[in-house]
Amino acid sequence: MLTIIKQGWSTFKSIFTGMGVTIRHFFGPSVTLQYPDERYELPENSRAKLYVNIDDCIGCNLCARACPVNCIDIETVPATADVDLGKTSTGNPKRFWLTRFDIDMAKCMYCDLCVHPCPTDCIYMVPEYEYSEFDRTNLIYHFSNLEPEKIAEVKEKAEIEAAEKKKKREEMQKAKAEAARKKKEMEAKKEENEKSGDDDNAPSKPESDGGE
Amino acid sequence: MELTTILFYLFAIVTISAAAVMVFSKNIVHSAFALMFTLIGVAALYVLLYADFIAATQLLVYVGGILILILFGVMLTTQGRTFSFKTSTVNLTPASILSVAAALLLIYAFVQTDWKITDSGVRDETVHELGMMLMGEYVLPFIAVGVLLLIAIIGAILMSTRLSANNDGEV
Amino acid sequence: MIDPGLTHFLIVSAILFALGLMAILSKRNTIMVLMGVELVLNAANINLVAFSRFTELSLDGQMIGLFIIIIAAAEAAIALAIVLNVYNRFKTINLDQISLMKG
Amino acid sequence: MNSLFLTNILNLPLLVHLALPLTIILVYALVAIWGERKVAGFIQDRLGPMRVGGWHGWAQSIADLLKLIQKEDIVPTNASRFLFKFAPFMMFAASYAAFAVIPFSSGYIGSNINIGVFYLLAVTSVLTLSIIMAAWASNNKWSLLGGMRSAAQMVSYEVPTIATVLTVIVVAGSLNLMTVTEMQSGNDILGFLPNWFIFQNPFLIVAFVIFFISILAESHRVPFDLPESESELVAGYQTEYSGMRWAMFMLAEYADMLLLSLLGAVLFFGGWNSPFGDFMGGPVWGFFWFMLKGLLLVFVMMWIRWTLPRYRVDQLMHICWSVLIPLSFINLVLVALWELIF
Repeated sequence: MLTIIKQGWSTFKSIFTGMGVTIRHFFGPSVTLQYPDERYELPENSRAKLYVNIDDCIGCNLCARACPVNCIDIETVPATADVDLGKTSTGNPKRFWLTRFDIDMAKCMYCDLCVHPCPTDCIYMVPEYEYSEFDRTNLIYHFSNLEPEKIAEVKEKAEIEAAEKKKKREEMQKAKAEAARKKKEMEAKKEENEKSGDDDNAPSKPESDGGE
Repeated sequence: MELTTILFYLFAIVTISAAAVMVFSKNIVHSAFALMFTLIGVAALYVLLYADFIAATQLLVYVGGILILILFGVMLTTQGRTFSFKTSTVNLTPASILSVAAALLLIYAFVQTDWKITDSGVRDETVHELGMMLMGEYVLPFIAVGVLLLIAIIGAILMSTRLSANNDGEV
Repeated sequence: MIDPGLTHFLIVSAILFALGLMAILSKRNTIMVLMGVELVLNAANINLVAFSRFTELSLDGQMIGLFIIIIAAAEAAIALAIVLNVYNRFKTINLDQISLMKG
Repeated sequence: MNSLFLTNILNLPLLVHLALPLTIILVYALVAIWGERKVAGFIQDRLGPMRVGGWHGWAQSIADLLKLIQKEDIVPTNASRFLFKFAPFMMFAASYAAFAVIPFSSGYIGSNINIGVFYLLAVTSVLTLSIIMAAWASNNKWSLLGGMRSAAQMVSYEVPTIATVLTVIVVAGSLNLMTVTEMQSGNDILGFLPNWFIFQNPFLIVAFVIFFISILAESHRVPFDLPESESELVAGYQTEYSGMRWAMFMLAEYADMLLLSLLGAVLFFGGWNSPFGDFMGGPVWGFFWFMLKGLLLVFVMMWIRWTLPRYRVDQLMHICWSVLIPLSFINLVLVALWELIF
């Protein structure tokens, strides 16, 4: 009998305790936000959407290599000698045209690994979380700010320059090969001379490489 | 024509047609629900007879009690997982002959008899009078019925517990 | 339509009684038979209450009706307990198949 | 005031009597569904619906209703069509019919019959059958299980409900709810407390607690909402219902909740009597007080819903048969003794 009363008492006590808790919350303030009207401000260093400050990018490809899911896709074209792309805000010289800098946020896993290798601190995460799309392809963000004509022009120029360079290099190589051959011949001669004993020609200094 | 007349015919038709559905339905659950309409119709007829307490008792005991028991019985005793709980009919011809004969005989008797009608008219306060009668004139049947109910409850519980105890046993 | 008198109620009860009898006689399922019994009891009850309204029987008729309802409840409880036992024993409640004495 | 059911029906301006409780139920249901979501929100430190209709989303239930009306009325292929379609209406009809004997104010009661409470309890017992009907007709095992649970639960909890109602009837000496309410007028207890039954007799407080637990179970509220326990039975007997028929079920459930709360208000809290004696009395204020008491009980039901977890089926039956029923009968005897002595 006593235990029954005790049990009943504890039952009621626990029920009223619980109801006390709920009524306190009933009159307490709400902790939720009315989302579309109010928005939660993410802290500055939160990992959310990736952003690239394309003016600072030097096209070093380090972020793309760091990405574990390969969501960064970079294509660079070397700038021709006649253009100066200037310097980044951190003082690094820019040497490449960034013809493509795409980040697929559908693949991104917010690991932050791409942020740290960047030498110019131009890729970082911004506290923005509302970028859902109906089409998956819309989640690929294009950061390159070059127009298609410009890209084509740049590419063409680069190609021409590359071709020139290649030609130059070939020529140079040819020259080099020639020089080497001459040297060899000379050495062979010299040896012969030495053997014969009357040749005192100093060995000619090999021509330095002609590349810039 | 008075509203009571319309109500009487309405509920008489509901009662009888639901009873017919109950008897002739192939599906036993449909029969049970048809029985529910019959019982509600009978309760309405009681109201028309100025027996409001009986009507409420009818609803409470029959509809809220017995019918649910019957439905539980149906659900518990039907084998297989089929949705349609079929019942078969046997002896259709002799049964219908007998019941039609009984109905005709009863109706004939009821119509032919010269009833001594003393219309008591609108009756107030059946509850009070019924209570007085239960505690006065009818106190012995009242106690007997109480004891009967107690025995029925104990019996039903005993039988059902033995049922569950013997579920995997020899019976 | 005539105003309902005693005979009208009696006729309704007679038809109900016949239908209940029909269910009792023609159905094999025990629960259907039980429902037929309930119908018959209701038919009797309508008679009693109608008599209490229209004849000198007065409230005694309702009293007996009340007792009938109570007893019907007891009967239904016991009958269904029996039916459940029968089902447990025979795995069927078909009245033709639960006879042990093959006659 | 005519005391007979039948003559009462025949004398009244029928349409008014039909429309008045229906309006009350419909307005209440809209408010209560919105209110339930608000209560849920506040208790969980949220705000609940906020968008439809301006201030705190007050038009949310109306929007929901409009949505439900537009929905397709789906009947499962193998369902028992007539019973499936009929069950929600029968359920609503049963709880609506019971409102006939509720005295909304000193000036209005649907039908002032002598067997008031008894009629109410009898009519609400039809609810159980309509739930079984819906459950079986859906031809779905979750529905059937939910319906069977519900039937067992309602039949069981009807016993303590009736026993506690009986204790009040023993004190009041009348089944007529109007008379019961009239007996509770005045402020005599200890000089200031109103003459409500809950203050008149210490054992009636116990009776009220039992009554409240039982009506929680009878109207399928948490912690006794096993018939529709979502995690086990999808939605119980409502699983196959959609659109307007489902709305009818919701309406019937909310109406049932209000009905039982109002019954509790009549039996224990003085019905339409003002708590301040004659101050703010009269029929209109009576309606206000009555609905206030009923809605407070409904609020407590919602409050409990967001506090307690659901019971298991066997615990539910254990609470009913081995705690509430013996307790309510012992309490009945004690109340009767108290009345005899004092």
